[in-house]
Amino acid sequence: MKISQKFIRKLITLGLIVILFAIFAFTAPSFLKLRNIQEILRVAAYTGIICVGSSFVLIGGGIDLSSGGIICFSGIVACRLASIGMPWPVVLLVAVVIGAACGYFNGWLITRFYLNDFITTLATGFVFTGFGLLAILKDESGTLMSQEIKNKGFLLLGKHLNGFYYIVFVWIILTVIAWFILSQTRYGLHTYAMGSNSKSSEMSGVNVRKMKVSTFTICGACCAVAAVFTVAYQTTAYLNLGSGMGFNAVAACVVGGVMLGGGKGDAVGAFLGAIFMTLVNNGMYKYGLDTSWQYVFQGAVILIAIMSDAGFAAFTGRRLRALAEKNNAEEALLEAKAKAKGGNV
Amino acid sequence: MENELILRTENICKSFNGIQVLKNVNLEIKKGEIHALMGENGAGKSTIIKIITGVYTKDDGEIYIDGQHVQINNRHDAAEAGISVIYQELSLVPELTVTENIFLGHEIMKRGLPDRKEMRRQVQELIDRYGFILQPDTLVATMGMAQRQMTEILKALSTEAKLLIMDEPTTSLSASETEQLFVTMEGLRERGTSILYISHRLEEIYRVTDRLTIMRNGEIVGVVDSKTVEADTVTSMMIGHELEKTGVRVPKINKDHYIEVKDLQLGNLLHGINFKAYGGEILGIGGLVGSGRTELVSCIYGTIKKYKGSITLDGKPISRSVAKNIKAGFGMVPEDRRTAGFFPQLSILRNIAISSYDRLSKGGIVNGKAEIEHTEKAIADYDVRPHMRKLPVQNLSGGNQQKVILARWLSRDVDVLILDEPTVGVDVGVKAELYVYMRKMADKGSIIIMVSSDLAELTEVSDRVLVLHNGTIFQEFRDHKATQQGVLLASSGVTAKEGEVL
Amino acid sequence: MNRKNLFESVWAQRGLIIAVLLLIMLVGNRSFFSLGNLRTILMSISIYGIMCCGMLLAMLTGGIDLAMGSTAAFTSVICLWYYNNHGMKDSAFVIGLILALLAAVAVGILHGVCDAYLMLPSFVVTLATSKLLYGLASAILKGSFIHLTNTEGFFYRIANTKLFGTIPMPIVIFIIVAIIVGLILSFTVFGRRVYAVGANRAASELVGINSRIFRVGCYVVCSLTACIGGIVLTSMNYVTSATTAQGYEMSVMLALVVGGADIMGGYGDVPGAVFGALLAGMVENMIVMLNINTNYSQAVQGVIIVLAVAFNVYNNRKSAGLIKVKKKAG
Amino acid sequence: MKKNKLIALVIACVLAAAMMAGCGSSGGAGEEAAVETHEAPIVDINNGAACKMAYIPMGAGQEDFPVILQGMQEAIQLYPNITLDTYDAGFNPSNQIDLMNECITQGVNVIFLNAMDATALNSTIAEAEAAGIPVITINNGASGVHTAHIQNTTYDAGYEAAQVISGMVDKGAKTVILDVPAELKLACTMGQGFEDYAKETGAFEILEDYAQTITSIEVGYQAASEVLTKYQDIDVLYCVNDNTAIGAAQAIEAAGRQNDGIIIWGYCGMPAALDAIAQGKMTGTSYSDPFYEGYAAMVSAMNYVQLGVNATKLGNEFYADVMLPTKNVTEENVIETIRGTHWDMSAYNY
Repeated sequence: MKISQKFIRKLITLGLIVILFAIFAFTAPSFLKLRNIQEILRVAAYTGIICVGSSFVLIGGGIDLSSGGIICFSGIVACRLASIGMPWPVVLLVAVVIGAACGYFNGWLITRFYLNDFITTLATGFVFTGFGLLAILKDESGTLMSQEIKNKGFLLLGKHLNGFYYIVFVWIILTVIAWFILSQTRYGLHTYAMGSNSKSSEMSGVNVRKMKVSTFTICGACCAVAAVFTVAYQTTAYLNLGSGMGFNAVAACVVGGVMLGGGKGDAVGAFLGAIFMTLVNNGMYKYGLDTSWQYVFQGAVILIAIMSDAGFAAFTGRRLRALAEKNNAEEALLEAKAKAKGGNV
Repeated sequence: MENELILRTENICKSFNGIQVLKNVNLEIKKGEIHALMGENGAGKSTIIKIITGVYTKDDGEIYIDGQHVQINNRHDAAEAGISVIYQELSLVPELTVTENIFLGHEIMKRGLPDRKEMRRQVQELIDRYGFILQPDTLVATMGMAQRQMTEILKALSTEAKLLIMDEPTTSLSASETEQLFVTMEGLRERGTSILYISHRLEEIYRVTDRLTIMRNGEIVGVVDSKTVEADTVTSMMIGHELEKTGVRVPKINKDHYIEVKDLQLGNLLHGINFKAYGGEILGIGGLVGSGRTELVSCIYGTIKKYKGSITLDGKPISRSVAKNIKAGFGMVPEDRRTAGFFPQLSILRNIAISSYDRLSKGGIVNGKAEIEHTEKAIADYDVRPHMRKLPVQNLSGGNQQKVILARWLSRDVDVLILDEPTVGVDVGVKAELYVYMRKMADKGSIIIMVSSDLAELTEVSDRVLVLHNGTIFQEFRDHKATQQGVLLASSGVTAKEGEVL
Repeated sequence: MNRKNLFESVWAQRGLIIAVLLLIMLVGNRSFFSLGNLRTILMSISIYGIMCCGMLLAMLTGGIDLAMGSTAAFTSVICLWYYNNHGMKDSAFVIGLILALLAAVAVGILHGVCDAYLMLPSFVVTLATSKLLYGLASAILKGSFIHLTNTEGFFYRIANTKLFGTIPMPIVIFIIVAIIVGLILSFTVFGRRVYAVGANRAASELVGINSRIFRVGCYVVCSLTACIGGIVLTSMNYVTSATTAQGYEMSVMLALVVGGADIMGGYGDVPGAVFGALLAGMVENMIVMLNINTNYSQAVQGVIIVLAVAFNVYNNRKSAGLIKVKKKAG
Repeated sequence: MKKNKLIALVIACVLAAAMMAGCGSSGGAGEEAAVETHEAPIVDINNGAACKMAYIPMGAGQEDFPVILQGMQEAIQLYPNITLDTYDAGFNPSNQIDLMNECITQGVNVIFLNAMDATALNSTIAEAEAAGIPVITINNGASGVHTAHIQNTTYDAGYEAAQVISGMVDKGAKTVILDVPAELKLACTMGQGFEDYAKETGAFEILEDYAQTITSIEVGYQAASEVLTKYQDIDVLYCVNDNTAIGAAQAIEAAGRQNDGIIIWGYCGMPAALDAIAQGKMTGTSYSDPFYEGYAAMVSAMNYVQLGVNATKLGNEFYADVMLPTKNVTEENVIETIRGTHWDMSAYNY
């Protein structure tokens, strides 16, 4: 099999992106402005970093809908720390530790009590938002205060280097690292194995429980990174920071070919999925469409993506298997006979 | 003599809750030998395999590998000792390539990263050494069954397995794939890997194995040379003395109430099936696992709808919808109770009444009293223990669960009852009861079709036996002429000379 | 542990939970027990309750519907939009209601087909449709509100009249819907089959139930209850918009899970769902009464969902597992 | 293995191409393409120069959005060359930020904004102002530097409402304020106005300043009914907007205490509130017609555009902080207010 299924799936997403890009470039006047490209990349980076984390969980056969909560909690903590003057590396570190801890908690809860991924992370999402509420600045009578960060060093994270926001660079770096881990290292191999067939990988000695917990931990850490950069850009944190990002990230991964069943797709697919979803939203504004159509379009895109993927997987699966059976059988039989007669080669 | 044996077991014994399953089993397999193991279901062959591979622990007895004594308590010890198993349903990861699957769990690392080049080289070397037709980089998901099997074998060999145990590997292989597997096995034998080959198919035993050990009732009854042994001797050793017939029952056949199947064809699984099943008789259907028996009865029942040919009840073609057939009096006890039989969380009452709501409800409203009466009568009639209709069925024993499913149909006195392996995993006492109920139903004039691989059941209980082999009806045994030996031979496509009963 | 006391123990546990909550309130804020407050709780959970009965059916057959909030919003927007543009007469309301119900049926069928025929994970599908419906609803209203202003019409009277002078209509509607679904589930063939399909789809096929069409049916009923809930909520607040009933599906799922339903299907009943809805309403009310910031209510809901799911899983595995363990050792 | 490197290469160059195309076509930026900073252009709208304006409210559920929009559209009726786009930020500050960036990219001439969070939008507002786009916040302001802020008086409204109510109740009346969520506290200071009056004159005893998550009828109902049961005797329920007040009225009715004479005072005077006052369910409200807010905002925007003026050009804090007065509407003057209002009162038969 020269061209692998994974490559074809990425080609489709890439094709969609190029087509959309062309359509918007020619029809929407302000689309090609540098500023707009910067904007697309910044928003795509925010979704993309979460997608990196979500793709680990998805490829490992799970799902994490609590990203919104983790972003809210780690974002608010980062905002509090930054506003009392902590240097940005310390803030980033603390936030990532908190995000990872939330992810670890998700993984521990799911593996320890054999709970269903989806409802557990949905619930813990609320719990983490609750922690965020605990952490947010409140005045003496208990009402929340919104707080502007003055800490110059920290705000630098939200700035951009001649046009490209730092978050974009972080996103690309994280994607390359994730791609490397998933495709080159043993850990990545075991993640795919766990996602594709967890029983047999367990029988072959892969510690599925520890692996699952680690994928959720990585996802939590990625959410924290995204949160810190967003808080730096917005110079404040608020309660519904990151609300709905859990689902958006999963949707972007699915569109990018990281399937819900597990074992499919990779970090580059998630990268392309994030770009595609952001491109869709950004393009929609250009036509003065009422933003409510953006929600309609998002819903429709996700439905079409999972339906076509179910179809694509079924179609390619069947076609490839039929092909394999047909030529394997004849070819093998001929060769076997030849070998038997002429002794082994 | 000692080091010539790759595996020697000494007086292995094992018993499950009081029943002695293995009695002093001494299994000997030479190096570089393909050794077959045959025996009826329940003869203990799967138990001895599980002990050797560390799934069960033996009660007593010793195991010697390459002459040294080994203690095998779990799967890991077995792998250490060089024993690896290939189960029927393969344990490969579809999304990984051949190389990745083979080295899953024990990758070769170089500077902290999996050394892909080295692993691929080793896999290629294995492929060339054993003459497999595989590429190291193909995804398992895109491979056919035969190639997957070869990958599974390679995976075993990659851990320097000295003894390869293959559990009925050819059940889901096509003819050409099976041939391909045999060539591979011969290649392995030449390189000194010994194989323990478990199968029901006699022709396979002749084709590829050197020696054959036969087990019955937990004991080894003989070790013969596969090439020279007569089919009859093998079957008679498997069955032991023929149980003398308990009086020939002349079933009250009702000639004009029958189901007729005319040249039924289903893909490449079934072709040219023609037979009639008459009211009042129990028609047994024999044949090996995977010879299409379940598919055949599923076509009759309506779960499989896409088949060519016609199936008629008393001349009228039957519908292809399960719901209509049930109304017309059909009923089915499925092969796998757990996945398609009972509703685990629901109570005995719900499980039994689920099929008879056409009688137990008016205008969609369930008649509670009638439902309870119906179920209590069914529980009493078929002695489902414990007699608590509210108890979830998942809390019952295997035998009682089967009785619940049987009661589900017999309680509405079905006209056509299909049973698929009705007595698997059921203790002897309950087995006898099931036969009585089936006989009673048949005497009432219903058509009973029973698929079974239990030879005694087929020959004793059913009045007439059809044996399927390679998708067609190979042989029909009328008027109680069916002998266990005859059925067994027929299942392997060998016809015992008519009338000669060993 | 035979069936007898297993059954009692479930209600015993529930009684205990209620007792604990009441005890907290005795200490926390005595006014919790005033008639007015109890009626407030009942009013607020009547919408949850109606929706609980619908989602129970979807959950029993192993599905989930996270688009109930948006379905309620979308269908109530259609109804009120038609009602306002056609002279706010009762006849206009009836037509509007029919249109809304048809829309709900369409949504139900979409969910059913995606789950039963295309084997897609129902939580992603319904999350996607919830975004879709939110967008459509706000597109119809161009992002603003639509008011129910005719206070004489039947539409207004749905939620604002009081039966026998004291019981507000929403509670009556909730009780009616609960009774209907309860009767269906426990006394009709349809109900028996819901449990069968939920418990074991393959086995239900063998017993003559077309489990696919059946599951589509359950999704349709689920969306219909969301529509009814939406209409009652609109009548209660005299206003509706794309954001009406946003997030209700989370509270409904919480109520069902606390009421003993299982995500995988096969477990759960209407009394349990009603108990869950009541508990959810009580907890939400308690949070406000104990002057905990209302944002915490979601966090507390999250904690309760996790505890309830863990408890249900433990409960089901124990009743199944325990017996099995005993058998092997015996 | 080779394939994966191939994929990475392909994707990298596609992205690079996209970026190059972006920079290439924008051309004009020339210097360090950080943030395009240039003067606010002078647009001669009186004789036909095209002018693009954008209004970003908080979200689909903002009550006064349609009426403000009506005021704006009224003001540009005679100028077909002025186009006005509106967006739905779904009550999420990060959506508002994205929409602001969108408007800056499209190079609109004016941005109207109901800021969801007083500080979250400052960086984008500064970018807009730097790009020569005047930003005018309505009702919910932002702490950062921007051209103008227009709202109805909130502090004075609270203060005057306290004055009117103190005349209706005897001294030290027990009062609960159903206030806005924290992030909107900077803009909506009616609660503060009311409290200051109470501190100065001691006319009210503030039992609690109750911050709600969002201000809707449901939450108003929930909050009011809890407050009613928490404090047995209450004289005044001062609500920060009409929805909360209507919810409170419902709660009081549900608790059967409608004739205890509890004073319910709302803010901004929506149709439902005016109707409730006419029927005696509500005592009164600080009425203001958002129509005029929209109208005033648009008129000032048109001036800025003509003069090519915005905050950066003028280099000072606020150019204009227009405070439109509110009118205390009670049972006496409710009918004549209803007749004069721009709110859509068609549903009520007056």
